[in-house]
Amino acid sequence: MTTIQGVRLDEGERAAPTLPRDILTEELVFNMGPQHPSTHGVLRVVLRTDGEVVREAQPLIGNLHRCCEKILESLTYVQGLPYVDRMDYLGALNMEMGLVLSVEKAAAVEVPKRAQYLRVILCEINRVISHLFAAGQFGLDMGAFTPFLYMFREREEGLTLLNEVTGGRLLYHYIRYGGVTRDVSDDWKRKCIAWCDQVAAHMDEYNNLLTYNHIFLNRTVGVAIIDRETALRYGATGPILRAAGVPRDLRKDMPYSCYEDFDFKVPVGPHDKGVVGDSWNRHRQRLLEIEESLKIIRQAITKLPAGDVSNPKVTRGWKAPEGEAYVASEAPRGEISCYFVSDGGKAPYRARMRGPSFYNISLLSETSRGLLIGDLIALMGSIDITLGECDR
Amino acid sequence: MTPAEALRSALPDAVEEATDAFVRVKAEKVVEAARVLREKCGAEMLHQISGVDRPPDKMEVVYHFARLKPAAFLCLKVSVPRSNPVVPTLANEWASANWGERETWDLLGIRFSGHPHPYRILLPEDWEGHPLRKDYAYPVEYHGVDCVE
Amino acid sequence: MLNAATFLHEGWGNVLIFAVFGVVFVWLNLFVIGKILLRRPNKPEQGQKGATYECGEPAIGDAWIRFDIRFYTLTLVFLVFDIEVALLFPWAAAYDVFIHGGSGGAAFVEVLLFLLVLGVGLAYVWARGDLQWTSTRPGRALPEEALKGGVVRVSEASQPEEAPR
Amino acid sequence: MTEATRPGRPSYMPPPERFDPEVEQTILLTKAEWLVDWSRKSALWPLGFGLACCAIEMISTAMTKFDISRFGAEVFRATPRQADVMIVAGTVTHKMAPRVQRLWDQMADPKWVIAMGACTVGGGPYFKYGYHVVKGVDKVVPVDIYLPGCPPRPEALLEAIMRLQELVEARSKRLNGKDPGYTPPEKGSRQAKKDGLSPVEPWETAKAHKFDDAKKKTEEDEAKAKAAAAAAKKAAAPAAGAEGASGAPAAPKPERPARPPKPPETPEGGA
Repeated sequence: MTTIQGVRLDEGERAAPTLPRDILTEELVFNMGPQHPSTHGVLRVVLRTDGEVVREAQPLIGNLHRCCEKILESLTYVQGLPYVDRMDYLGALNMEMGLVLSVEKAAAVEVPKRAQYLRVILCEINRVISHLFAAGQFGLDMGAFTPFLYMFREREEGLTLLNEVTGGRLLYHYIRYGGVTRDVSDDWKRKCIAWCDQVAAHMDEYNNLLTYNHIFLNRTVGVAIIDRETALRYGATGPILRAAGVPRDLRKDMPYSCYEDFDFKVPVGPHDKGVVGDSWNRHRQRLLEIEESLKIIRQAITKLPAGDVSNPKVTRGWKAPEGEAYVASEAPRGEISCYFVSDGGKAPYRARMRGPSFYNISLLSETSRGLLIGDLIALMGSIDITLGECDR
Repeated sequence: MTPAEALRSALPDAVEEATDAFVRVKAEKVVEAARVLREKCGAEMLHQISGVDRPPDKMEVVYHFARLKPAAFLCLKVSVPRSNPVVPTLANEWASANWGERETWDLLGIRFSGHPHPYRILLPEDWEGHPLRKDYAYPVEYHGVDCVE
Repeated sequence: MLNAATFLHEGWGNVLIFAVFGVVFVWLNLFVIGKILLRRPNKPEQGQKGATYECGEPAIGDAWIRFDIRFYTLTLVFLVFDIEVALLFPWAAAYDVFIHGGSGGAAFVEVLLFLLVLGVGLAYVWARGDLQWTSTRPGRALPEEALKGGVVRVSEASQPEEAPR
Repeated sequence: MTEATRPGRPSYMPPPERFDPEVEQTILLTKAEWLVDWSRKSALWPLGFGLACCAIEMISTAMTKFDISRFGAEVFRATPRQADVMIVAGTVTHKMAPRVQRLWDQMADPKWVIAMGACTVGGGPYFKYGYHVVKGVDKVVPVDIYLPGCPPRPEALLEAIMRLQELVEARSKRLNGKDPGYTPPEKGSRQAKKDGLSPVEPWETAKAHKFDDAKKKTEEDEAKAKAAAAAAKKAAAPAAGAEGASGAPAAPKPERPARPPKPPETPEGGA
């Protein structure tokens, strides 16, 4: 068993040659390391290939471990919130939802309805922006640079929308325990609906450019199939699980923050092309989810109730009473949840955050056996990982 | 069938404490308990493994299983002595436990006996100490790069 | 007989000029301007500059390995057809001479014959499956019938998928 | 607004390349060298090296709205061999630090570093409780431009690139002492050593490349300590024997410490 820097690689072929003729060919072991265009961040994958076919891929994470849970235990409640944003910097608002929902349930803090609607609107805008980036990045991995530029055009407008309300482009610290920090103006609502129409109008443009592009289809249809059983065994959630045919969406199954007031469809399973659970389906899944999110945003804006946006009881030095809770919510990349334990002190006693990419990456070693290296890139691009939430 | 009843009927001696939120089980029976949750209570996915450091004498490992239909989370708790925290591993049946347990060992120092790959996962291999313990002393220097200004 | 007149007449003069210009241009840029005047920084061995670049990691494994046999057969096949094309060029260049000489058709048939012979080689290699340079199914480099025959193909032997772990 | 009085100009210049002594004496065509620097500034190829949130802002800068290609820097090279600028965009952790150091070494000279984001400038939000975070990337690679912000807006990254272009263009003037805005640091100061204008003691260079020989050094120290202990034991034994005979000879002189003591740290000039 050769272990290279703690990496255990099977050594089948170096065993005694069982071949009729003594032709022992070796295999290439190398790093697809932290600095690589297609690893979407600092993921290191140790590959064993025989030239083209991947015999074994071992992902190694931890290059971006930023001590999020230790910091949450050291700082007060309100101070700890910005660190949760930095877990999934592409869907930062959904990360805040993860922590805030658990704390509110444990401390029984009631959130005014308008604040819940605002949270839904901004989280869905964040999801659309994150999926646009993911779809464009996947096209970039498959060699199509132009769709990335087109999708970034909508993404930039979405970022300015969020920037107007929250003050940040990428990391927002907008959601607080018991509500949100700022209200939205009517002008912003009009701009938001205009943006939704613009994205909806361009959806078929993205599909023609990328999703139904002949080369893209050849590269991704039937490639790197993650079936239902593997996804469940490895704890992969979100678009990966839904593309594998499991109708699991926490916004529908365990509704939180008034999601039950909106009617939207959960796109599931085999879409019009490809095999269930292959890379193309995961890509198509994200684009369909964008359309659903746009529907939610429009309904939430039209039905936005009046009222204040934050709970006056929660001040800067707010402390959660003793108790614990475990609430999960649907982030763009999967299910984020926080096992929150409080002992009544000024800081959470334990805030264990679940990063969906942590579990999505763990299925890489099993599903990548026998793939070509190009298909391994399709697999990694389609499961759409961010290392911030994987290493926390 | 709620986890508490299922576990009381299947493993009467293993259950130490059972409320509607969680079930506390003896450390060595955690593998059977997980199997009971899978068969009787419909737990299809191991959603999250969390370690909690309870000084001065106890450490807890909290498993959250996800049930898809009807969607719910089933919580299983195991408490082990802080001096020698060892819990049998679930990694052989629940693949998501593999990395979850490696991270719990890495950050909290709870050993999982029978784990196929008991290495640190987030911190470098030669990192001393387990950061999420309450009595963790921050390092001063690591490989020549000083940690505090 | 080579003397100054024939040397220039046959065009070797141009070749000489271009050769000299090429060498001087390269030497001028690399050494005189780069090294002396513009002081091009020259720090060959600073830290791990010489180490092989492997995505920021110290390189594990080595590249000088006995890789799979199928790549070797593939390069041979490529070499053969590369030379075939190289031989076609002079034929194509001189083809109009044959046409004026009246025997254009014969020249054409000869080339077809030449291509046919190599075509047979291609057909054999194709049927044998060596062009399939990636395994059709994980672990299997060859289609099923090649295995049924019990003959252990070289490329199949190199992927003992069922080798005992 | 002359070159020297322009506000916001860094008080010290980044380290110039160290030149071969034998080249020093040749005549300098500053005009030709300035021309190369001027052309080099408009083609700074960044290394595609995104670590965390700032990488997403770096990608936004490369996209159509903020358009980094106006400055000739849109070609993000994947390998350090073809890159000029290393934009460290994101938190550098202790596990990642040796890799950042190795990538920096493997880049071809002349090379520059932009430390993008509060985490790379000085640990950022992870300064106090981040045990795994390197408090500032200048502990790992020499940094030219510090760009604060968490994450800095794309416009801020563009300004950082503009600021770097001025440094690149002024390289020739600075090296020949004709750059009014640059006052060379006094001899022997830490800044002078960083600029390569005064000699650097051996143990100081060792500080830059510690990662791979740290283990080797600890083994050497242990070996020396064992040898010293053995020598001390041997010296103590005969001394005890001879103790009674000729009064107490002085205790055996302790073994000299393995490494010469480091000189006191001089204050950081200007940074």
